[in-house]
Amino acid sequence: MRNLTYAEALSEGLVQAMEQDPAIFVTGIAVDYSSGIFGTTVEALRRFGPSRVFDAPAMENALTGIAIGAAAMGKRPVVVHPRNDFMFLAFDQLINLAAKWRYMYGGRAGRVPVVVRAVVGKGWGQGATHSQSLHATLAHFPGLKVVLPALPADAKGLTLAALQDDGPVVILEHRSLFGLSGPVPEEPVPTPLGVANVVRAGTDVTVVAASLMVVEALRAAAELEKEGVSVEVVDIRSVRPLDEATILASVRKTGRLLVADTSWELYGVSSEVAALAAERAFADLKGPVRRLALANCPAPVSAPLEAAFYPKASTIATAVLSMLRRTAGPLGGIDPADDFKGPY
Amino acid sequence: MRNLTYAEALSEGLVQAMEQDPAIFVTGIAVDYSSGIFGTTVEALRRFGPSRVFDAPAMENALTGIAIGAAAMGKRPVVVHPRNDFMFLAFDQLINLAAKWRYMYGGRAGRVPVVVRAVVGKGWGQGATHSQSLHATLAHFPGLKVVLPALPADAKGLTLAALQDDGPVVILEHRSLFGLSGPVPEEPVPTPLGVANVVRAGTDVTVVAASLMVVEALRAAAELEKEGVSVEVVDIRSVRPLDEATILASVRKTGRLLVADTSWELYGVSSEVAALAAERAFADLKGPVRRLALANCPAPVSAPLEAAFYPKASTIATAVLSMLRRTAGPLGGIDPADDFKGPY
Amino acid sequence: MHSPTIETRRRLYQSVLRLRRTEERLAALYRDQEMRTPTHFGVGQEAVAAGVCEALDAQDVVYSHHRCHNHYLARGGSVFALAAELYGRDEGCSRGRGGSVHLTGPDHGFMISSAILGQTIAVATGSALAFKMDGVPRVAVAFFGDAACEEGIFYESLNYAATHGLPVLLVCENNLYSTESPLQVRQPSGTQLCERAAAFKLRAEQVDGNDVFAVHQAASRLLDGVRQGRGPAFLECMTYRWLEHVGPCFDHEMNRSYRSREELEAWMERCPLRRAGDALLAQGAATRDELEAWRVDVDHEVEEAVARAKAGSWPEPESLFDNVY
Amino acid sequence: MHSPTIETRRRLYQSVLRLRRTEERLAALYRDQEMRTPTHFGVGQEAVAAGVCEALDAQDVVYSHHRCHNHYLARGGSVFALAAELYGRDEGCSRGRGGSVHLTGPDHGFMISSAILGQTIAVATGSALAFKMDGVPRVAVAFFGDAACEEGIFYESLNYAATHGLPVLLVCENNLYSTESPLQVRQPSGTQLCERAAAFKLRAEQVDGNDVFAVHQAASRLLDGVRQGRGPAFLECMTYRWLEHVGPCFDHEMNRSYRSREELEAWMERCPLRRAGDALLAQGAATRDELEAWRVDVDHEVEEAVARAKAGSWPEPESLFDNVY
Ligand SMILES: Cc1ncc(C[n+]2csc(CCOP(=O)(O)OP(=O)(O)O)c2C)c(N)n1
Ligand SMILES: Cc1ncc(C[n+]2csc(CCOP(=O)(O)OP(=O)(O)O)c2C)c(N)n1
Ligand SMILES: [Mg+2]
Ligand SMILES: [Mg+2]
Repeated sequence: MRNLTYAEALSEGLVQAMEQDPAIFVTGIAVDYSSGIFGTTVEALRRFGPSRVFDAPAMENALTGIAIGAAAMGKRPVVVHPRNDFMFLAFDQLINLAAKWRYMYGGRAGRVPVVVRAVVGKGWGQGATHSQSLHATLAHFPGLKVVLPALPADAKGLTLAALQDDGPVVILEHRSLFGLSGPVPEEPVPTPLGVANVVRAGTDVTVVAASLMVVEALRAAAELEKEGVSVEVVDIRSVRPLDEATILASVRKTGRLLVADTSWELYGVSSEVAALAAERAFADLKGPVRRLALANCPAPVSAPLEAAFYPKASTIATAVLSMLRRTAGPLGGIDPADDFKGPY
Repeated sequence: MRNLTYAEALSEGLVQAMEQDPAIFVTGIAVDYSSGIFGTTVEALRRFGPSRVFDAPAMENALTGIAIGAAAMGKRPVVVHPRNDFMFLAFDQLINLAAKWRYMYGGRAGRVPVVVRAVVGKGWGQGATHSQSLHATLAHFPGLKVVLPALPADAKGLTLAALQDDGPVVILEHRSLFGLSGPVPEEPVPTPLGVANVVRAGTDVTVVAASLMVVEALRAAAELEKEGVSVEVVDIRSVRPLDEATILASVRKTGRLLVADTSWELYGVSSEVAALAAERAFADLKGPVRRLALANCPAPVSAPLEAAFYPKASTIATAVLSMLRRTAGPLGGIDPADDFKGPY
Repeated sequence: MHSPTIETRRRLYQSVLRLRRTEERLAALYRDQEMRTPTHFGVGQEAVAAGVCEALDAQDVVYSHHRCHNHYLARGGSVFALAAELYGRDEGCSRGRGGSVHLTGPDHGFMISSAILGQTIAVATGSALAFKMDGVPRVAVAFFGDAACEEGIFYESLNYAATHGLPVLLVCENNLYSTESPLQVRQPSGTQLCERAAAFKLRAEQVDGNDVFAVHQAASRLLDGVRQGRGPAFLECMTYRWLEHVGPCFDHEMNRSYRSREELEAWMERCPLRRAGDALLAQGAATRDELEAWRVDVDHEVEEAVARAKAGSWPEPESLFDNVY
Repeated sequence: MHSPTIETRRRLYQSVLRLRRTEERLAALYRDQEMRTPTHFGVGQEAVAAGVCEALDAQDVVYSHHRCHNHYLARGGSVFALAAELYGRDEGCSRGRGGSVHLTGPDHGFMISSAILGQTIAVATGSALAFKMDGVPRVAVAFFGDAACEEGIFYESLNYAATHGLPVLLVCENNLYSTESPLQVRQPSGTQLCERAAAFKLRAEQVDGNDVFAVHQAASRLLDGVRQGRGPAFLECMTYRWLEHVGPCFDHEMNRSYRSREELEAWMERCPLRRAGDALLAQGAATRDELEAWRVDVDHEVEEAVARAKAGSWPEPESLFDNVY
């Protein structure tokens, strides 16, 4: 299978979906720029033109409502936010209307298949308002589906699945992953929504990770293998619906669970997955579950503070070793150098 | 100590705080009506007049920003939402600005002591957009404090504490509790923010409950006592900061944990508290933790569906018994009749 | 132009009549506390819904807000499905999942109503976007109140609709109050909502919202422009709500003093039903006997519908999880 | 009225000069990739900040948006604290916690800037509410771009400010673009933002935003009204951003084609610095030597400040949790 970057995979998924379904259109700030959302909408614009890929003013709430209204008439709008932090402004339409639409009208008003693509920022001084990840916040509410592709294949596959789904789906794409390469099938193969993925098999510890933390977990697992520790890495992929079965199967197998998330701990993914294990796989747990998440403060800007703020591969590896009551040697070497140069 | 209703206690807390601090003012839709937010702003209006208690247009986002701007100039605004569901529209100001203000400006821009009071609805066909409780959603984000008074004394005490705190605080008041009576000190005694409360001591099972579920848990505990089961009920009171110490002490004592929340399970309070126990009190747990929350769907309207949607005292009691591997007799009798007649 | 035929005028009257009699009957039944759903009755404001909806075509779509019964009914909704929804029955238009504020009836061009102020203004704009993209001659209409014009989403939608020249008609029912708040505490003095809409380059008109013929004529005129591709339009209908904001009572029954009984009575003098009837009689377009016969017919429809609704079935608890995703 | 003194005119020029030289120097240094914070430079738009801030009193407060350096500096902010913030140093005005878009300087009447469009329009309105409640003669000012006028919060704030007659001046820097989107894809053709503001009953003026004297005069005039209790005002300043939306380069360096080099050059012909300088010279209010001496002074200030900023200290990792609640 050929390799694509995450960005190329997002683009290919979008283009193939648009080929299959003429009802799909793409809008949002900057979707028709030459830079096209880090390149992910450029090909769609080239292929399908400005009638299907077009810019929008800065009006997050109404734009989401507009997408809902178009969806109610048979369209499949894709609304893109260059940063998901702007979506707070659209929460009312998304949570109070799109998520509830099918249910609240007793199934009689049809469905509103709006897809929201939103980019999660990280680092390079983006600061507190441009680097949050709203996945748990959104996924608290029934009616939405919320997915986070980590690997290029899922960047494409989840895009395809979202654009075939009949309900509202939010795709949170991590900015730090856009350059990541990996195998991606050429055919339009959707990644089913609501299904986690065991991306690395192991026997000693289960690490359930979301988004960028999957890549960090894989890096940690590779290093830990050298130490004789076998780590199973589960890419959560979908935070609503949550694939409880895959997670529980892994936890029951290894008996140890670490959850690594790209957002905060309180009321986040790391707590949810930990609670799931404690409720449904309790008898198989060999020790306490562990949660790894952002430091409990808004995102700072200055580089040394950012370094302290974000968990990474070495943090995961250290935590895994401590769960096994082993002390860690110096692990910082496994963290890649931060050579990000923008555009942020 | 004399008894007050929850509504009276909210009112008294507000009035006493306003007496102490002339910088406090109250605004929001309907605060100056004769019905005054279920009676809770009537006395404040009578005492302090329309210069300190005044209506607002329907403009949730800007109004929150306006409160922030007034707070930055030394005021202590109280913004009231007749339903907290309307707050989605204000999330940007609340989460992207108020919560981050002190941190993001390095402590150099002072603080913005905005207090948001918002009512949580339940039942009587209020439906999916008027009966959510956004506490976990808000509490995911560092910088906010989020509290949920359950007992009248805390309705007053948390109001006082919020109005003495220097940062933004959200108080979520449960509509079903407004008529509840209980002892309330006459003096202005604040309930410290971030401190849970063991409202009933017990030895067999810990029930950590939020808001209305505290009352349901107490009812369940009273019934279970007759069955020889000793339930400790912890009123969580504050969901950010979360009082981990009190919760953990109780779990370590009883070895069993049930968490009962007024919102959904996924990424909610029930998962957070369960995760806390599984991470930090694992060795003391005698069995799996249990979570009780709303059914995993938007709130329906029709009465029999509402009945199936909401957990209540009998649900808690049944769950506790099953955690102890005991079968439950008919417990429905402990649930109070629903005689709500409005105003909703 | 648009001088309505006698047939149209008779239909307009009949529509107002049907709305009035239905809402009055529902309000009476609501007092029994068997309809457990917060309800905003539209008594007194019928001419807006009746006048605008008569000017629509079958393929047009209507969106509404919390005070939605009139729009639902004027757009052809059945009294039975509405009443069943209020009674929480499975036969309700939203199967007892939505309640009074969340109605739907796509089969007759009523998409949805919603309880969050301003929400459906954007949604209607989005449906209009779909129509424009498809090049179909359909129009989307949003009904909303004066308070929705305080929400930012209204202006975001105006700006978008005008920028893209979308076929949407935005109808504001200005009844002077938001719950118990009069206009002057919510808008600068001298405010003309039409001036605001015009500043966004919409064609904008204000009309007597208690005159069903005037509403119909203004709506038809604006809709002509919308259909001709001249972009969105705004229609402000000045009217008045007779009952309390939410619930079936008169404010004076509840001892509320935010507005005076005199003010109410002055507006009741301008009753849209009586005015439409008087006009028909004066023009010889209908006889007193006809008006009376129509009333009897409507009452019959309503009585039969509410009885059937009340006898409807409760949703099964097992159906709680239907239609979540 | 408000014919500014020679002293004022000289100060206005000096302010524009200081903003220009600082931003140009920061933009040059930014290319070293040592300032790790997304930065929106204000080169070309200096006259707005300089003109408005000169018309303010010490006790007035200013709010800004993402493109905030000019406002921060014009309001008396130090180049050192700004540069240190860009370098992520503990000496930064926000202690390296905010970055380029989150500046603060309450000591000199610059409250905050924020990166979310429209946010501070409401916040400034709220500060004005506090002033009105306290009966103090202070004014709040918000600077924002043309795209913020697409966000609903702008209109919510206008409506509120006018309803309550608040002492707030809303200054829109209309630079014709939102990122790479020109006005015509975002606003209906023929749009006049002043028309919109006027429909909300604000006094509204449009001014040449590249003419610092004109900006100062218009701002002074509107501020007079604000201080006299005549309520809020809106000032639209037509201007142009020279550099790319975010970052230190010219668009043509990056091969972007959303706007033409000719358009840029036409606007550079209208350079606010050169125009102000030419005016001073023409009026005999300054000599060429003075202009040059001022430039040397400013460059000296800037050079010293950036060197000191770069040599500042990194925040301690242990201070990560400072100031959370
Ligand atoms: C976003 C939001 N804020 C507040 C409310 C509460 N609310 C419900 S109806 C209403 C008054 C609406 O007035 P208007 O829009 O004029 O319609 P009317 O009731 O007069 O028909 C208010 C404030 C709401 N439903 N949604
Ligand atoms: C709510 C929100 N939506 C989108 C953005 C992304 N964004 C940042 S700057 C910008 C353009 C703003 O244009 P304008 O307001 O005209 O200011 P200018 O950059 O031209 O000075 C956009 C769209 C944002 N920061 N906030
Ligand atoms: Mg109204
Ligand atoms: Mg601009």
